[in-house]
Amino acid sequence: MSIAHLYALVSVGLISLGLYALIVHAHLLRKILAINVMGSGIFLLLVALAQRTGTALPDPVPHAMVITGIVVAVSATALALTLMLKLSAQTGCAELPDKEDE
Amino acid sequence: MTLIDYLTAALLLAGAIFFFAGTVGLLRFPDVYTRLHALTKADNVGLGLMVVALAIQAESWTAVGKLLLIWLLVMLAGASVAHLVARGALRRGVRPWKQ
Amino acid sequence: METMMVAWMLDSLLGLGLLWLAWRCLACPNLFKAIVLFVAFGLLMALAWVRLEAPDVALAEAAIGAGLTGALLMVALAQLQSIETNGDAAGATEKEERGIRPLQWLLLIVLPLIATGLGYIILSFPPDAPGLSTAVATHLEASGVSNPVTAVLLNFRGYDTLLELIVLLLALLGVWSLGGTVPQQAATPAPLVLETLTRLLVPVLILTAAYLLWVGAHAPGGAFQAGSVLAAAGVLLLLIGRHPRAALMALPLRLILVLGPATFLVIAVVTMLIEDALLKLPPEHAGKLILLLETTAMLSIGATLAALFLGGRRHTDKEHS
Amino acid sequence: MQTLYLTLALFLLLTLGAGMWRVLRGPTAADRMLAAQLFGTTAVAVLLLLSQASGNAALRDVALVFALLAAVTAVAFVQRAWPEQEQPQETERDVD
Repeated sequence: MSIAHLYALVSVGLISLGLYALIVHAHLLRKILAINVMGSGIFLLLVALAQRTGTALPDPVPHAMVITGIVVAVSATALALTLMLKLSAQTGCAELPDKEDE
Repeated sequence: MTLIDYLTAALLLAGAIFFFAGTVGLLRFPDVYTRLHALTKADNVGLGLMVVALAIQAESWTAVGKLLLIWLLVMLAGASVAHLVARGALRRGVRPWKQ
Repeated sequence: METMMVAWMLDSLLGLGLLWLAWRCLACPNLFKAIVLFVAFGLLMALAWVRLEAPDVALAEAAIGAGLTGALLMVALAQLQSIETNGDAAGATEKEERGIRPLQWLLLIVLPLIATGLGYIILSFPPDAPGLSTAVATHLEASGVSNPVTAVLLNFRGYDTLLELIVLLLALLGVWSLGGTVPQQAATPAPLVLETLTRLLVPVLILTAAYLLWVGAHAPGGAFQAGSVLAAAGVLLLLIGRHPRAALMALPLRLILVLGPATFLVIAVVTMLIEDALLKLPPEHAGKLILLLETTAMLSIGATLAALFLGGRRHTDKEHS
Repeated sequence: MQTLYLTLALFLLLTLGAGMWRVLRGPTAADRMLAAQLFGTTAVAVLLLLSQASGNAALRDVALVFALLAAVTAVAFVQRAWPEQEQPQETERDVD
């Protein structure tokens, strides 16, 4: 075990938590948060694995990918929030219809 | 450890105590206003002591300047937010706690 | 040795804290609380990047996580609640959870299996894998900058950044094409303290953005971090009710929005013609070209993120006003 | 000295965890926001300590960005997301 492995395992936990919440919760804002947690988990995995270079300097390529990823994630979140608001303005409800309930 | 190091350690510990006190206050005080009071101690004094401690270890004057700038900015933000939250809470009729 | 142990405890605590925050954020019934927990989660993420020796990523996370994400989510929640009070349906409150459904049982069985598998795979990775770090290090000399992450972003894999800028633009077009979602509640006039705070902070934010852009050549920093800091300045101004004049929202804003991608495209085409490869910057001019690309990208990123925060085109829409 | 820096960073992280209780309990939205504000300050202190421990001066820039943006979320809350009547929010079912 090294620090890289520790954080990589944490990232697996984050991805699982995010995936579970994404599927289980009906409220769209919660789903958006879940996707963000999942995304953070994936970024953490990339950066953690980038540390295993054996030298003092970690691999810069995953770092660059994660930086673009963070900015893309926030803009995707903004788009998702707008979609959610549009939906709830039209249907009065920020949840997807749940078939099981009907 | 040199004398400077001991001084740094003492100041850092004092700063940590203020952070601890701030957290205890945040947890134990009875209402928003008193919690604000506890919070700003950590902002101003806790971080301030730590900044001073690290500044005497800093490698250059620009580093000292940056540390002081960070402290000033945190104080500015902390003071403004404390004022805004207290004002908002009063306007919304949150009663200050009385014995 | 003691240092190692304390470092291990620090990392373990950070990892556990991240997992716990993510769990509470996704499981607690109150949405406002979930958002505050998510902001705290972002803070801890930034600390995790620092522990993983990724200060560039930590800067980006600090700028986005502390500034934009929280503000975006807060405002969205407030708008949801205003929809709820205007309409009759429950927009902002979650329905009560109804027991554990079959799907959840299935997930609770399958997900741990997947997680265990993933964990096993990760632990079986070789402890050392140089990846592309040696390739980057050997070509760093010719890239025009000495920060490897900036070299990757703007030179070696410049096409990533080009496409990323276009994705940002597409997200904004998506938001705009949805139009205004809810009538913006008239912003309460900002208290004097807030005005003063903004007046003090905005110039410092702009200076910091310029500083981050400049140090990006040799130290952590660069266009993305600087752009996010600029966007935070814009968000602050929007929050205290300083909307840009309609005249500025039309053509000038659009020009700034496309400035970054357009510069990138022009340089891509020119390098294609001269060097026969997309975005292969000639080493003798690479430093200057990267500075040009970063400056324009910073302006576009800042403007796009602030415009995303502003949301639909209520302020320019003639037919709705 | 390095051990001291890291130990203090660990200690601050622990106080941060304790402060989380206030976010969970509320009772009002303002209380939660205050706790988040304290987290920001604590994170700045942790970053400065880590910067000193690792000798990486660039981490001070991260702390600087945190300090600058500490107010943005709180301002968004005060200006937009604070409900007009502050009802003590939901009774806490998930105290843990």
